[in-house]
Amino acid sequence: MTDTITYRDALHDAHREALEADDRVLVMGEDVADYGGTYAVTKGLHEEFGRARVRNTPLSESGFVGAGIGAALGGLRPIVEVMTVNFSLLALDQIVNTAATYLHMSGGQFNVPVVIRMATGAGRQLAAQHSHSLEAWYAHVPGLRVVAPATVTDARWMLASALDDPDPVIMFEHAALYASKGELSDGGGPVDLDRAAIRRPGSDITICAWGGTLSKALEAAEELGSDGIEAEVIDLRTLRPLDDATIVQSVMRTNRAVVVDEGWRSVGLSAEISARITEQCFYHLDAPVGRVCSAEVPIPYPSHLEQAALPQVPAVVAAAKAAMNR
Amino acid sequence: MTDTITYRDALHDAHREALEADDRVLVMGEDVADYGGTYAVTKGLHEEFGRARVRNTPLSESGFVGAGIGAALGGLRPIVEVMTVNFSLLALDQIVNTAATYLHMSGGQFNVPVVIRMATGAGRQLAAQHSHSLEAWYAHVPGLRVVAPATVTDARWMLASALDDPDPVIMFEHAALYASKGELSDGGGPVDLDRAAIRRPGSDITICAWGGTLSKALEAAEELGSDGIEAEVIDLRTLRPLDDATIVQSVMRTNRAVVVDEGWRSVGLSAEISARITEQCFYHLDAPVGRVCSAEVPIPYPSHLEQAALPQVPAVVAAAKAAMNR
Amino acid sequence: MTAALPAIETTVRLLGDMIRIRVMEERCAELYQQTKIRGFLHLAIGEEAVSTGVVSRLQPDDAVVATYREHGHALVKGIDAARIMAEMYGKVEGCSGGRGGSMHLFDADHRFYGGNAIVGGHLPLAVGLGLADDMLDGHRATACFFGEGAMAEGEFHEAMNLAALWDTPTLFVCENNLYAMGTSLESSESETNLAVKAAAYNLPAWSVDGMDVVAVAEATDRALTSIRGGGGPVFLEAKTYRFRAHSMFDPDLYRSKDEIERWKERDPIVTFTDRLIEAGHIDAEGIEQLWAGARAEMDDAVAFAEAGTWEPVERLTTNVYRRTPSSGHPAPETERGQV
Amino acid sequence: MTAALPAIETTVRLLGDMIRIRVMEERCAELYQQTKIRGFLHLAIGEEAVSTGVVSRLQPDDAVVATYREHGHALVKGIDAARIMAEMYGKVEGCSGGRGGSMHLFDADHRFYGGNAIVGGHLPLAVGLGLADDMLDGHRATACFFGEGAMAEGEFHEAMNLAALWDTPTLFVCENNLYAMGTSLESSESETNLAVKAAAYNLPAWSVDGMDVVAVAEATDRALTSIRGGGGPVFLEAKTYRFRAHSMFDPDLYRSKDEIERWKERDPIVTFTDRLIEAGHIDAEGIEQLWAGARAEMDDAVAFAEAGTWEPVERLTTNVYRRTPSSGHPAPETERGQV
Ligand SMILES: Cc1ncc(C[n+]2csc(CCOP(=O)(O)OP(=O)(O)O)c2C)c(N)n1
Ligand SMILES: Cc1ncc(C[n+]2csc(CCOP(=O)(O)OP(=O)(O)O)c2C)c(N)n1
Ligand SMILES: [Mg+2]
Ligand SMILES: [Mg+2]
Repeated sequence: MTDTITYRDALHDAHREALEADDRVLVMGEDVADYGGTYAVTKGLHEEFGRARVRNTPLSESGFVGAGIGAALGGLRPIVEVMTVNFSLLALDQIVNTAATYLHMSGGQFNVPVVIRMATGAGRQLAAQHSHSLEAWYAHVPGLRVVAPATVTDARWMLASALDDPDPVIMFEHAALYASKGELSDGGGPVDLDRAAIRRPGSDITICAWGGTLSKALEAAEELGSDGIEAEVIDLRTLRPLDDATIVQSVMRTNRAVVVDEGWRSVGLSAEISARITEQCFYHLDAPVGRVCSAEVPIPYPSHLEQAALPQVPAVVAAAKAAMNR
Repeated sequence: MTDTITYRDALHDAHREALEADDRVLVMGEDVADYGGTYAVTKGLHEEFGRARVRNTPLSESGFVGAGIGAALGGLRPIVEVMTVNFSLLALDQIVNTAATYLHMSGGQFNVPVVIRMATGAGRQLAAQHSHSLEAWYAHVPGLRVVAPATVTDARWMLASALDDPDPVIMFEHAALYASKGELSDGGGPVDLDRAAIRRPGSDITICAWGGTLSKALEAAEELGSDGIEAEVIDLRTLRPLDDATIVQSVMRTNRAVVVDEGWRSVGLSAEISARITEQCFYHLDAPVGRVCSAEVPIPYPSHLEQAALPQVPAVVAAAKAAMNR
Repeated sequence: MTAALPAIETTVRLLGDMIRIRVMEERCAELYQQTKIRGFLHLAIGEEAVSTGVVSRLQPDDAVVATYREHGHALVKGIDAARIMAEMYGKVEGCSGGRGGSMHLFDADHRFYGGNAIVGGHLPLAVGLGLADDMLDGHRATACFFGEGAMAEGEFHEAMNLAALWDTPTLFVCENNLYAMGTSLESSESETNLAVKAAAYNLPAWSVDGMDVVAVAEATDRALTSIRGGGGPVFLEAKTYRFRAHSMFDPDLYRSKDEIERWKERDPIVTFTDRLIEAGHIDAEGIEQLWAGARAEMDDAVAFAEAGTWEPVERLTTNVYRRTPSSGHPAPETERGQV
Repeated sequence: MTAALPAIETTVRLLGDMIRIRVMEERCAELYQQTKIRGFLHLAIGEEAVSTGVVSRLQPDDAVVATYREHGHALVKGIDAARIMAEMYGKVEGCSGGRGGSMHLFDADHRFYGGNAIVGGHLPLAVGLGLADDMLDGHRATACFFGEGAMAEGEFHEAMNLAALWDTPTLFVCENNLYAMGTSLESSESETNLAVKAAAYNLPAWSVDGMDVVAVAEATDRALTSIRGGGGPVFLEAKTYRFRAHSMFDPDLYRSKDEIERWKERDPIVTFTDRLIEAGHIDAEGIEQLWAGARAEMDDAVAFAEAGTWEPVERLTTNVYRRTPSSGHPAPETERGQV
């Protein structure tokens, strides 16, 4: 039996469940309470669990992310919502210099079981300061675990696994996904945060995507399918550490790969995936790994330019065909 | 005629020259005045040019970097010294959301001619919070120009070119280089900020390095040379935009490449260089591009562990030999 | 309590500007419903006395640095309504070439430095502009606007301290509308007396009724006199209220209808209209002319925006750098995500 | 002016702790010259009354969050001198397993949360610890130390506001030694009266003579009483001075020898020794025993550190994650930069 639900509601249910299951869990961030959550994920939860556990913070990203880290050190299990990745730039010191280093610097004494969630991505005409996709930055940092639920099922179940994790987990939610609907598989439960998932099997080419680009990859795969090219689509799910094994096993079968990344191309995740595939499948590759990324430009406001800046299905199809020499 | 000078003094001379040449130039940052500059680069300049133009700032990285950006918008040519890249995390909002976007968001009206310098890198037992190499992050961002002088000649002349540049320039100085000595070529002058430099010609393999890893690459090349392997060593100099042309032309000749990067391996510059080489030289590569990077760990304090975490000459030699099948 | 009225030319101009803003923003709301304007749209309806009162007192070469809620500031600073409207449409003729949209209005000619959408992020900029003015010129001032919510940000703190230490010619204007999205002042600031909070940076700081355009204008004059006299930065809190939701996405769940209605009774345009009529500065016909003029201006602005052109997609990557690198291979077209 | 002396056990203990810190830190300076200790080493010689006065008043389960200048705080909180010294050597037996060094002393048993080297970066942590104590426990407090230079940082501002809004049980202790590296208080803070500055966050804030250990201890008691009584955070400024350079790299160019000498006359150990002798709390022999005891303790600590072991290089990548991923390929050894 399956059920249709929005990504937003799946996250909402995950939050409620977490708050119910463990008194140590609290949700904190800007406008998580009265406003109803910027993306309505936490709507109503403050009424159910009180303002101490669903806690509005002032505009002070470094302060409240750091407070979340401290609260985790102090025995709580905070879920810190940073409205969007764009504002997380203000909290990077806390995330990189504190959360990611504490376990190591303290010789293993202090782990930081915090979950930091943030919306990411472009596509809603929010212009240059509100449209970043900086997953790549976070995925660069040892000590952080970085996940990106792309499906409603992952939105529903990843949070619990992230809270279970003793290390800091950064969770990226593509803003375009909140309103998306999908089927929630009945057998849901803890998600293995270390594993990518093959969302569509195929034998001709491997397409790697995550978060906001997964649906584009799947759409491209359908289109390729009608041209007789069977693409395997991998949803990375965990951006750090990367599940090389799943990717490499796939490419060993398909001998070709394309990465779809909404981040800027240079020094992004697409580069790492390309490099890892090439390192591990060099003698099996029939073409260089293709990269379909955002244009290297601050995202412009007008829709036609914004859409032109973002990776799109035709570009994925074209890159796949190029790799197939077609 | 050549002259021997330290990297620090070369930078110092560049600063004095800039202050002398243009009244709009000012140097601002923590302890650039009375303390003498954290790395003594600006020592004494406040006595010569006054405290308005060699301006101490309080500890407030976002504030004074933002003020530097604003001053650039207002017609000055600020050189902002952020003590080290570690503290630049606190200023990233200003650099990424403001400096890098302003020209684009304003439709080309407002460019930001600011130069932001910072020390980078590990090697002095400063532990996890003081040993980052985050060039990769900056190189990911359109709108920024990112340079890394690795030689005393570049330390001497890059600053003027950076000040001449109408766009924000981020300049990385590896902390281990300040005390290094080198020969200053007499014919110095404006540096082409768009070009990598071949520091050692060779025909068997291309080694890409920059900043703090250049000397390691050169040392490895010497060692390889004594084994009959002629390595070409490229100093990238500009990390964004990357000078693909120089790299690709070299690899087209050598058919093999290794990147030496003090940053963490995952999603770092080494990945981008590897991906670009593979994309552009796929059918010419005899081996996957090797990557010699820092271990994926917050840098530990004890010397033996720190050195083990950093890329070292033997690892470069080994990677080169692996690529040569030797 | 209420400040005495200045001369007729001034009062009518102030009222007229508030009306222009109101008409423009109401038009924007309609255009948003029609999906002509997209992205985030933050209206300052109810807050017009602040932008008008402050910006109208600036000299042409004074600078303005503002937030995403900056339509009024841009208009009063002198940017053509047509170019503002075209920007909201995302057209090439917009004041930011269409790249910025509602949150990022820019204009070099009028020294209008945005339209910044990172809360608090523009305060350091204002300090830097002041530093430049100080070192290069010596008489220009910069007015920097922000909401009360921004005062919790570290960038506010750092900027205030720098400005006060360096005595920059900066007028910090806090538009205290009591809410930061859905977060009330009480839950965002431990010290809700914002002038007291600001005074801790050792600079002159005071509050003014942000629903009274004359009071705002007078406070601005006083502040600018101090600033131009070399007195360093000044902090001004204008107590105001936004009648509409935070943005077009905001369901406005966090405050009561009652509260909104109570504030609407203090509508800065209505109250000032009454006052001017009472004082004989203007009559009903004059008022109607102001509204009609504003409507006509905005009709023209919308027509201009409608007739504007879309940037060709080929120009997508322009204005990333002013100087185009002499080398470096751009990514092949097919991989750049072109549609 | 000067606070009355507490009971003999307390005064002698306070003096003894200050002496232990002094002896340890002077030993550290020697060991640095001998290259046994490396990296950054920040001594707090001259400032012992602050760490001693505050930390000695904490309960064992109260937490401490400190800066890179934290040897004294760690020692008084109860961490073995031997484990501190071993940490400075970088040995496995160190209180941070050798990974942290001088700037990163940690100890879970004593709730000592570092040793943080990003100026201001640890203040939000302290707020979070307080939040957790509040929600889980309800009686523990956290003492958070920082220099006056840190007060210019945005993270100071954000943390103070959060703590005051949420009434966390946090004692903020500003160790005002007048300099942030080479930057004097006057050039770092527009408001140099730091208690005034802090009071703007609407919390109790006062100053104390940081060269008088009894005054510091009493101020701490007063603050802790308020905090434990649910009064929320307190800010305490302790006016002090560092006799040595900022770190071992600092040429100390920015202040006069005279100024240093004048402050040395107020050496917290010398003055307190005199006072205790005068008050009959201790005699010359007792004093000598304290110094001898401290020297012996530190001799042992150094011996322990010397005899400590180096972490095997194979364990380099431990403690990056507590949970080891079940998949994902680590990089091949040869490419990991192993020597
Ligand atoms: C650093 C940052 N955090 C969060 C946001 C999202 N955000 C946009 S406006 C806003 C409220 C700001 O309130 P205030 O400063 O009072 O200004 P107002 O909108 O009331 O004019 C928030 C939280 C942002 N743009 N930037
Ligand atoms: C964010 C940040 N900026 C700069 C530095 C470099 N730095 C280390 S200590 C220090 C001075 C701090 O002064 P203060 O807070 O007064 O403490 P003190 O050293 O005097 O005890 C500076 C600038 C840093 N560690 N972190
Ligand atoms: Mg507001
Ligand atoms: Mg100090």
